[in-house]
Amino acid sequence: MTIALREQFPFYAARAACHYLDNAATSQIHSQALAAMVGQESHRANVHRSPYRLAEAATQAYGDARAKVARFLNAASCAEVVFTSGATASLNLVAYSFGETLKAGDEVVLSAAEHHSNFVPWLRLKERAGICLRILPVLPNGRIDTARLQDLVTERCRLIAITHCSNVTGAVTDVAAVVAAARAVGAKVLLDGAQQVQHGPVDVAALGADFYAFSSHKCFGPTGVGVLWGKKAMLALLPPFLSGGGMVGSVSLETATFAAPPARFEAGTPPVGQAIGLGAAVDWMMTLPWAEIHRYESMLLARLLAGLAVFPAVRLIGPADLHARLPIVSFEVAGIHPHDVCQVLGEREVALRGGHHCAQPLLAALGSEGATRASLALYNDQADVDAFLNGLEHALKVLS
Amino acid sequence: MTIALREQFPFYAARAACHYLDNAATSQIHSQALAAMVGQESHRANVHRSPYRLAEAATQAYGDARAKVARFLNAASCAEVVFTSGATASLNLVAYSFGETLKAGDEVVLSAAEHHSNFVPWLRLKERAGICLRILPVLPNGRIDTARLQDLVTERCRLIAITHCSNVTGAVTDVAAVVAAARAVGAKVLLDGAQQVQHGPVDVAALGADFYAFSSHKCFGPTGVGVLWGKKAMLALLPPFLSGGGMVGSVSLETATFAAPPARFEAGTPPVGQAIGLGAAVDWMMTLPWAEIHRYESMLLARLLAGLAVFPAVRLIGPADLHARLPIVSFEVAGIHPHDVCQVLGEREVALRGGHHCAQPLLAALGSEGATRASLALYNDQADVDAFLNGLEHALKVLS
Amino acid sequence: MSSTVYQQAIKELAEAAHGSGLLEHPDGASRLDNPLCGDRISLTVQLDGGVITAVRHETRACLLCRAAASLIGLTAPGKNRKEIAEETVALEALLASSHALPAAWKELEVFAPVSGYPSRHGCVLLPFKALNEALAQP
Amino acid sequence: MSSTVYQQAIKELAEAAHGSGLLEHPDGASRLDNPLCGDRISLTVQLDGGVITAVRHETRACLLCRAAASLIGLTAPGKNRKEIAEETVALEALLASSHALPAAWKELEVFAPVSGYPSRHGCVLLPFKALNEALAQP
Ligand SMILES: Cc1ncc(COP(=O)(O)O)c(C=O)c1O
Ligand SMILES: Cc1ncc(COP(=O)(O)O)c(C=O)c1O
Repeated sequence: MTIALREQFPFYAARAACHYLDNAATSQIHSQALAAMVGQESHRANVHRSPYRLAEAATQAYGDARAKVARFLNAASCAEVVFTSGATASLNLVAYSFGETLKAGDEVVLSAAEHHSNFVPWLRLKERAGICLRILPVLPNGRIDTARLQDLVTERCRLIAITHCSNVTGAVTDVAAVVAAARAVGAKVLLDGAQQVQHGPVDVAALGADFYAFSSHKCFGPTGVGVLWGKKAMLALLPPFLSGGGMVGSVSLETATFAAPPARFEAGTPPVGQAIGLGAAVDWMMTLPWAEIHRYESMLLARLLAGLAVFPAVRLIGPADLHARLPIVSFEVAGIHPHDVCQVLGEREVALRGGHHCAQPLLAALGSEGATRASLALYNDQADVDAFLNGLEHALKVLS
Repeated sequence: MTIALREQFPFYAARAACHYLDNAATSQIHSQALAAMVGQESHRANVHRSPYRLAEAATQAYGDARAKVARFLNAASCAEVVFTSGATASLNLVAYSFGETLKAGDEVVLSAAEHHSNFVPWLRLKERAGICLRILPVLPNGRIDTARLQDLVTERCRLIAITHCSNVTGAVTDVAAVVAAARAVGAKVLLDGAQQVQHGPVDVAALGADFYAFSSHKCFGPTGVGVLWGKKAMLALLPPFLSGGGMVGSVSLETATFAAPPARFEAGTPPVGQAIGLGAAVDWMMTLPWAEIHRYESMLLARLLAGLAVFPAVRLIGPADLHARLPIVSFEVAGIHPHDVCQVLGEREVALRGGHHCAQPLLAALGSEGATRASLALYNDQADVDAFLNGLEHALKVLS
Repeated sequence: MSSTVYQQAIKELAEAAHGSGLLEHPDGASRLDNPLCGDRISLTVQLDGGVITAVRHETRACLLCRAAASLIGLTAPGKNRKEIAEETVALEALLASSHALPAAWKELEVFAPVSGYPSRHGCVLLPFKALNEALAQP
Repeated sequence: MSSTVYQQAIKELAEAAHGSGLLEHPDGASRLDNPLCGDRISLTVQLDGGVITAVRHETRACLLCRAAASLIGLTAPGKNRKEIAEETVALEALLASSHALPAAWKELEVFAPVSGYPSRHGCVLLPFKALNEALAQP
């Protein structure tokens, strides 16, 4: 399977040397996404409707990209899909815009496993607006302790903002439990899907959340674009965040009225070429046999975890089982700094990432000062896993 | 000149049919910018420093792009260049971040000629923070009435946020007068350079402003990226705007500290490929003979203005002279709606834009309900101007 | 004069401005803007037993929008709410795909060339939306 | 064992951890973080007539950073503020370009292979920055 897939990625077409295992940071781009972006950029016009051929085509292609993303997410309508500059921008949009509707004393529930992009915007909102943050702790294996939802989600809770999958542990959150807890008190749910989307289409209707955020560059699309999905009725209630061209009704010297969603949240010229690239990426993803890919990714993950377990100096940061878990594996090596591990493996063309992974609260909770991470995508293969395990063995020798 | 230039644009290489005169909305992309973006995206890694070859290269290329933009703007240091998702995002960044430092009663001076992207963020800040907006009026020819600076810029003024060049009238603002008025009361100056950058490198040091905002897609770079330049000492004082990965010092469950600029303002994965494309675009621009290009653009502008003047039904919106004016020409046709004009010319492959051009306050001030706009870039030629003038003559016949 | 869209028929419709003005005692009224282009229509309607007896509108807009408003001024009287809703659907289908029109709505034929210009669809549809909105009032 | 960067010399330096600990009554002290990787160094220094008489540091960091801190522990005593500043410039130049080192700073040679990895430059420089900062105190 992966051989045929690989040929569709310019990265693999051009340079086979690298064992790319930094997919949680960014995935490689799919040729269809790149071609769609290049096609748009090569003869382009701005969107927002002008009656000449190029502009009609750009407006149409941008709208089609929105429709593709809506299908990828099983959204109820295209109007629920807002293009942003990335997951971080999507999460900040909610923190600012939904945040404007919160009052001092209102509560937002987060988890200790959040990426800084779904943590710091809420810390800042706490300072601006006097809301209270309540933090779901993690279990020793890194999973979010959803048993604590019961006492942490109170009547004052307005939102649970939580990751769909951790970028450190690979643990997939029990979204049903989160949604049930939120619904019980009338709170909304924001899911940070940045890590999830790389591993297949998402069904927001089935998940039952109110907002879903992700980035294109982590699901085989271009950099520079991301998505905020929001339930139509939710988006309709929210004030704008960024303001400027394209999101207004009318503007006078005194006041402005705002367009309906999604336009209300897309101030200025959007990342047209990148959104069209993302549309092509998710379109391609929707053609894939995901059950088979999940089995394949799990098989690689199992071999990687088994290989790691052999090293006595290695401590896994995250669940050791395969249940509700994506192929993102972080670990510590006793006495050896993650950057040294990454460096030695980097010299052998194994691409890893080391450090706090923008999740300092999580590492602190798990008693770690930094971890090394290997993260797999559908184009990885056994040779990549072997290169990683052999490289790690080598690194331990070099560095001890 | 333009023939040789044209060959460098994929747009002209592929389809010569279109007379593209919608450059104020977006320019065509330069082949070097496209190639740089494609090169980066094709084998990519995230930035923010990981020690494997791809990541080192991405970090390096992203830093180089920043250095190129710094040179394009004659910035004092790379640290003064913040990559954003576009001019609108840059302007909102200032409105939110600098805005956080303002108190009720503080004054911000704008002009009636602002694009919505430099108008609505301040209207919104007025509502959030109770600041006062003071609006510099425009003269009948559309130029900002800088004689009014004296009475509108008071001791309570903290910022003058003003366009460098109007996207409707093409009038270039007398920045020296604006900066002098601001300095006299200790206020800062934000220039909206969205329209200016297409017509050559900008010297922020000589301009004397504190902030400068622009978009890549209007200066021959990719969509999805823009720039906020800010004086180092200014940026250092500002709180973050978007928050998330890459912009923190440290994060705990209780609080976060923030990195120094520019990282402080670049939360999340930046538009890496697009920034690198923009770097290539401005790098190319810096090699061009701008004095010659300005003469050439002015010559085309003069012919276009002269041709327009022949139509009795046409009213120019903006200065009729060539002084301090870029080749952006808006006009009304008595009794004919701009969209009908654009439609007829669009059918003849002349790409124009009609409507309020995201500048409703300006059109209202000039007593216009909508205008048709033709905007030229360095690759346009006499044939484009002729096609426009002939097309307009035809449109008047069709529509009257 | 060659133009795909601005055929004689559409221009005459716009020029005629059938139904321009506003009713003094309407049974339903609406005002709609197209923020993208600044088109604006105010529309009033009078009914008798669910059937339109008069439509008047003030339309400040492009030629296509004025032609559509004028067509309404000319042809809407005598129709009921359901027929107008069906006609609007037929117009949307015509614009979306340039498909053949049901015989009942042949009068919409004049807008067929606009189907190639999605940016203008809103112009043609605005008066129909305004009419539906005015009719939706009790 | 083959590694471009982790040569025996650098590993021995890191292992030796020259100057580890903290002075009780320092003339200058500093604490620096590298937020990108979490490296942290606390450094104390004693001076006599502008000349370093002792350096002690606590370094929680990667091997490269610990090697650099250890090199400082070993070689900084006897140097003055100006020499340390010059050495830091020489180190930055070495990392930036892998150029030949001035003879005075041959001891920095061990870091030459790091020049190929810009993401690690900060690791090597952190202890030198901390030392300069500690020396900048009155
Ligand atoms: C004067 C001016 N300012 C700001 C903008 C906003 O730029 P962007 O849409 O690329 O964010 C524009 C673009 O139309 C403009 O012309
Ligand atoms: C879980 C999670 N959330 C949010 C983000 C932020 O995504 P981006 O950097 O693309 O904005 C990331 C990316 O690292 C992530 O892993």
